[in-house]
Amino acid sequence: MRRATFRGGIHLPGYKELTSNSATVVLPVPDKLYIPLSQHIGAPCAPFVNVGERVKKGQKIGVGKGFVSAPVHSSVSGTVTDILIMEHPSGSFVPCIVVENDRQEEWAESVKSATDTEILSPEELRSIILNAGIVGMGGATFPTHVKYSPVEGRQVDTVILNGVECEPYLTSDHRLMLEKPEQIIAGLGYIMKAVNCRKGLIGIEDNKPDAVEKMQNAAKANPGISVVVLKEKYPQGSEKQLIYACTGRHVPVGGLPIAVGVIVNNVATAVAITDAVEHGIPLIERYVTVSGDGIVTPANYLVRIGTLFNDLILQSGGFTGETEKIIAGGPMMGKTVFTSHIPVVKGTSGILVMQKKTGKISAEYPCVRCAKCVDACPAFLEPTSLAKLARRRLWKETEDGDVMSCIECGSCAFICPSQIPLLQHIRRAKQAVLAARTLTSAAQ
Amino acid sequence: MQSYFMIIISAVLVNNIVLSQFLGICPFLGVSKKLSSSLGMGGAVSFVLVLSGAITWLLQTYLLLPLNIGYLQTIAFILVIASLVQLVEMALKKIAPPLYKALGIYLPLITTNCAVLGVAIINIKKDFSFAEAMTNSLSHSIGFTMALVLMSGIRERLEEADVPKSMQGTPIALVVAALMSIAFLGFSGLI
Amino acid sequence: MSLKDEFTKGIIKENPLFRMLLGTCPSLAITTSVDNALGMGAACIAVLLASNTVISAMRSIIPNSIRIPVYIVIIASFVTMIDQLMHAFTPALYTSLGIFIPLIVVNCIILGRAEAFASRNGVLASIMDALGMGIGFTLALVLVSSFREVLGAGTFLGMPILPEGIPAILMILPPGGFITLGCLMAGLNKLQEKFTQQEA
Amino acid sequence: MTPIKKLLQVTSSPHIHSTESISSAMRDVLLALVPALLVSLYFFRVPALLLVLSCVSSAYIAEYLCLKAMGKQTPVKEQSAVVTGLLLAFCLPPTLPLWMGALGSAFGIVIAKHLFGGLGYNIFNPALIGRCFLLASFPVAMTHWITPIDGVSSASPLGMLKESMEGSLPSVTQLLVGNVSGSLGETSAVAILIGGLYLWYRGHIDLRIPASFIGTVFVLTFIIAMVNGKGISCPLFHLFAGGLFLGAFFMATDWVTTPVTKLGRILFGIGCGSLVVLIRVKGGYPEGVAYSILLMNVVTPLLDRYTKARVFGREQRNG
Amino acid sequence: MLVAAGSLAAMGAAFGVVLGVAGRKFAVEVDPRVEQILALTPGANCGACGLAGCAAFAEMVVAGEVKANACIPGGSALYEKISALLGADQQDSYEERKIAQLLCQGGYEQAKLMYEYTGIQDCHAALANFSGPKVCNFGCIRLGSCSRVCPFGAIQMGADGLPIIDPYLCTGCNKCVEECPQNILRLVGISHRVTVRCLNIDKGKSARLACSTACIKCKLCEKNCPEGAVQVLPRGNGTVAVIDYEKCTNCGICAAKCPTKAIQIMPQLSTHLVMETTTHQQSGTGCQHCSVCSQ
Repeated sequence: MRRATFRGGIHLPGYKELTSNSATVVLPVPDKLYIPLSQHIGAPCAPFVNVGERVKKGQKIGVGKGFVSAPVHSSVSGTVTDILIMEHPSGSFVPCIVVENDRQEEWAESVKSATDTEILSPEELRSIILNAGIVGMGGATFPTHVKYSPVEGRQVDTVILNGVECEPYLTSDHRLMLEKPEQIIAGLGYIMKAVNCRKGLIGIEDNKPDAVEKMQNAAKANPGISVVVLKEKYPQGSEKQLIYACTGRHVPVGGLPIAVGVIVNNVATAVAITDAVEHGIPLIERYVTVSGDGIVTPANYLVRIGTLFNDLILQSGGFTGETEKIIAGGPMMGKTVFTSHIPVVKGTSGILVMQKKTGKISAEYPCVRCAKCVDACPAFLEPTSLAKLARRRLWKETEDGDVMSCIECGSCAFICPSQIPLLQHIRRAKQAVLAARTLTSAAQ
Repeated sequence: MQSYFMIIISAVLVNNIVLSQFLGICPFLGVSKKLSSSLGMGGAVSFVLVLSGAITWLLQTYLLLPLNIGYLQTIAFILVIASLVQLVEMALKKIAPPLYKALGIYLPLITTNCAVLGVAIINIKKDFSFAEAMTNSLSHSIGFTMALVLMSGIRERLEEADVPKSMQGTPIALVVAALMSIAFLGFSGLI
Repeated sequence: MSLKDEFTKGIIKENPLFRMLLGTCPSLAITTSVDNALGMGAACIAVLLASNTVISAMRSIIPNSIRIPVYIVIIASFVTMIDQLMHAFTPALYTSLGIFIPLIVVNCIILGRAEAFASRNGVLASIMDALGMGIGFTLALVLVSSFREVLGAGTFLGMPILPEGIPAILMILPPGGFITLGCLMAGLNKLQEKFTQQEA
Repeated sequence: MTPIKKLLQVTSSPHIHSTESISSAMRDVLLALVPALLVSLYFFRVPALLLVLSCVSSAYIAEYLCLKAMGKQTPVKEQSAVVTGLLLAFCLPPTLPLWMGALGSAFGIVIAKHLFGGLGYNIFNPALIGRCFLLASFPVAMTHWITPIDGVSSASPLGMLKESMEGSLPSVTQLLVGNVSGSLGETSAVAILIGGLYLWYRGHIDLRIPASFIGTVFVLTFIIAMVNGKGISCPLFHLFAGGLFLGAFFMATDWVTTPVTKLGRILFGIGCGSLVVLIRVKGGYPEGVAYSILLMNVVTPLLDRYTKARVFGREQRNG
Repeated sequence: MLVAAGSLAAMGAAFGVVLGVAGRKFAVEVDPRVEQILALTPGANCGACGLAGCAAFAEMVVAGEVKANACIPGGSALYEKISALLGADQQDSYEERKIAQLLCQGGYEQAKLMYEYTGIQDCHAALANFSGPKVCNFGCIRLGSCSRVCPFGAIQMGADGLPIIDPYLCTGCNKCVEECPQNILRLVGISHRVTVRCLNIDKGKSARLACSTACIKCKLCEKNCPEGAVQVLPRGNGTVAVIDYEKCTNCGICAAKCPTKAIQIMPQLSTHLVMETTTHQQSGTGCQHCSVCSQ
């Protein structure tokens, strides 16, 4: 069978066997949890509790301002001891609520199981999702209820669940698909109901045959849902590339998937939705892969939001060798952090620890125009030209070269034989173009 | 027919006005930094070149030769070209202001462009008929524009190159011209 | 500025070919042999001298608005005379320089000096300027042509220097002209860089 | 547990990199040239070996001196100059005086590469510039061909075609093996094809250029043969004689001097092919591969400019 | 001979007539001042003014859409001539020459780091990760974006990683100030020699932990200043020492008292050189890459 895929892209070494075959470990809940008030794209939440107050597990402790936001819940019962500014995996400093765990695991009153999920209307489903603080768990952390809000003149006809997990090392979604297939299918059913659509697809790369089989079996429960087996290629899990592979549709430049009648969610998000709809449990825990060559025993964990990276790393036997980098997320798109004293957030799919390897970093050569980046770019850009323009600070020209269409997958920088940090140059150009746009809109 | 074809091939490729006859080097080096300006210059030169080619041919055939004053060729031709350039400039300003804006600043540079006078003289030297002279002028201007446009494409790419300091600017442009000219040697023998 | 300075500036400091990039067309086209270069240089000096003198002398009576056409006519007349003279007395040179003799008319050096110098200065200064510029141009032509003739034909002023089979014919073909001029300019840039560094 | 001793590194993603580098790619190119080299050493013996050594060492020395003069790092691992020297040697007649080979090599490296800033910045293929420089400078020495193994003076196959010596043309099989007179590395189409396919397999070249290049030559010569009433052997002869395969697989695919866009590469190949046929059939030279590639090098910046791919999701119809 | 002279004269006359007629026929109404200004311009069509050639410049100046000093090669001489022609009031108020100053002294030895940055050398790019590699969030990123935008080569990166600004080369063009993402480059008049070279508004303790030469809000400067020119004032969410240049007399007491040397007094600039560079600055020369020189 010809596997569906997109054009461009690269083949990456997987390193997935480190963690893909062992069952997920439930991490012991630590004594203190640091719950950041900003775990989504959009305006940060305001604290809903005061220092010294007692909170219950699943209680709302931060509420968002504006439509594009998601509330934050306490992941344990205990006492709020502090609200402080802390490092955040996104590479910024964010206020965090510190909750001291009283180990009572006492649920908040709002958490109760639903009696009949069949009678829920799309509006009710959306409000449940909003109140459960669910955001895109693949890493983008876009508030999920916003995606489901009807857009004038756009009918969603397909919901795609993203079970691709094309980043090397990461296996949390893979384990989730193996361990909770029924919840994923149920969650997809609720999403389809929330957006009034009959067709659900689950995209999985062909390097996870066990997950494909599990999901195909589970999908028999709902006739509208089918599994799409995709070719193993990076960045297959990128939203626009996934939509193209599954449906053949092109999401227009600057447009959202809804423009072509599609909604994409991560499989982990589907599980969170099932928990919220069926049991009233908000998003307070997630699967996290801890891996990399700098860690003693890589593994997958079920972790409460607000647990420190350090607790996870200790559980995995700690560091080995000389630690060079700690990455929140995968090696292609994840962000490096400078300390392990940093909390797991809703979008943390993995924690990678990289060892220092001698003589690994070779010098940067001039571009030899091999065009491997051009061939690899899934957005059909010319990374080499954009980087050259960015180096000469010709921001306007980079904008004309569609720099804003870059999805920052990193394929260009991975493949470049001259070791040019193409993506970073492109990011810098995007930064400058955005700044210029803000300036012009402010002037108007 | 064959001879017209030969004139075109000869003027555009084999004896390219810039790369092998060394006419019009100044604008070739000066106005080839950007593609847009090289197109403008190419257009302006082509226009003047064809027009002056026609007028000088007529002048030579019907005035200078009958009056037996062929030796006044240089003076007469340069007069024609100078006036023509000025005339074109004025006319464009009035009739087609946008075109004037695009080509205007290049027009004054054309008076002393040896390509224009050079082609006018070549037309006479080769004893071309009027139609042949026109073909020749047009082909030369195409060859000029082509060389200019190719050069500007290369120079825009050289902008990002790490050219040694003393080579920057005109020297590297001359080297590019040399290498282009080597490549164009491949056409020799076509006619 | 003294007359001596007017004379010397054209030779190195404001050399028309290397420093001001004027007259590139003939200096690429006719520098295949030193003979040609000397001939061309002499012709240019003569025209430049004559036109500078006349224009400088007439500068007060030429109306400003039509000065360029007038200059061109004056220059063209002198070029025609030189053309006729060379045709008569140096027929070999005349053939090898060919179309580039009438094209002296549009040599930027001559009109450039007329416009930039002779129209604003006295006759004597203009003569010195013309001599300086002309000699500067001639020296530049000789320099370029020496490289090309020796490397390309193996001769200097027609005298064989290199044995047969050694000289690279390419140097007297068009690409050789471009390369020689480009490299000479780069070399002079480099020299000047060093010179200014030493001064500083 | 090993504690974190030093400050952690913070960088922009991606955090992993492919193992490929410029030197490994250059090694692959050298490896791909080995079959053709062996064939030529077998056919042309010691003179070929000496010429190859002279070109390669001259290129390497020129590269070293240029980098030194410009204050850049010396190319400890960099074989790009060696590739240039080897490619140049491949398109020279085996009897060429050694000093000429060295001169052409140095000319290519200095004028066509380092004056432009060195690796990655050159506009023209240095090896081809070296060859055309030699051809224009020393036309006699550059067109003196010998037969393989016994080394008797003889015209090259394309030269015979040009001079209408059609009776003495070698067979297509001879051309494939390389048992004909010609430039030392160009004669064996099969050996070059093996190297070219290896490069393709390693992902270093895009088959668009060789395919459109060779395809265009075949189609055009086929049409000409049909019009002139000649058989299929004429287009095949044009494919395998001369430097077409070497040019198409190793020089027209040179990263630096060819377009980066996919459409640009196809147009580049078509342009090269058309120019080759034009020069071979109508021009003054029997062979036009080198000139055609150089001429298309001139057009490359414009090709890149006007053949940009349409960005994903821009004005595409859904269906 | 006669034929020659006659025909030449005839030709000349003919072209003269044609041009004359054409001149009348194609006459376009132009403000005579445009022609006059055009005649004054260098005529290099270099585009340094940002317009398409000198003719466009002349038109825009007459239309008042562009200032006469936009012509870089023309310089102050042209500016004066145009001003005289248009009768515009020339600015005669004396403006003190300003040069860029770096308000941070956190070099490699002084400022502590959170992490080691690797990647492209651009301050904006480094800032995207936890507001830069330094513990102090208000200091110099030390990746030299300012030095790369300086059109006059006045900014060199020093051994301690901080940019060094050559006061004689700096023309006060503001390019580096606009570029700096941390806003720690400011244009300061050359007579103001005392500067607080720290913008850290955090509390004294955390500021000191971040950098050994930070403003720690000890207020010694405030207490010792005889003129009351230095004060620790609220800025953003915190406080930092600020000098009121209206009152400051360059006595240097605050600089001497400052325990972390966050306040610095600059040496007096050589007047001769300042004079020279001031005119250089006013005439706006310095390479603008207009290519006039190469033409």
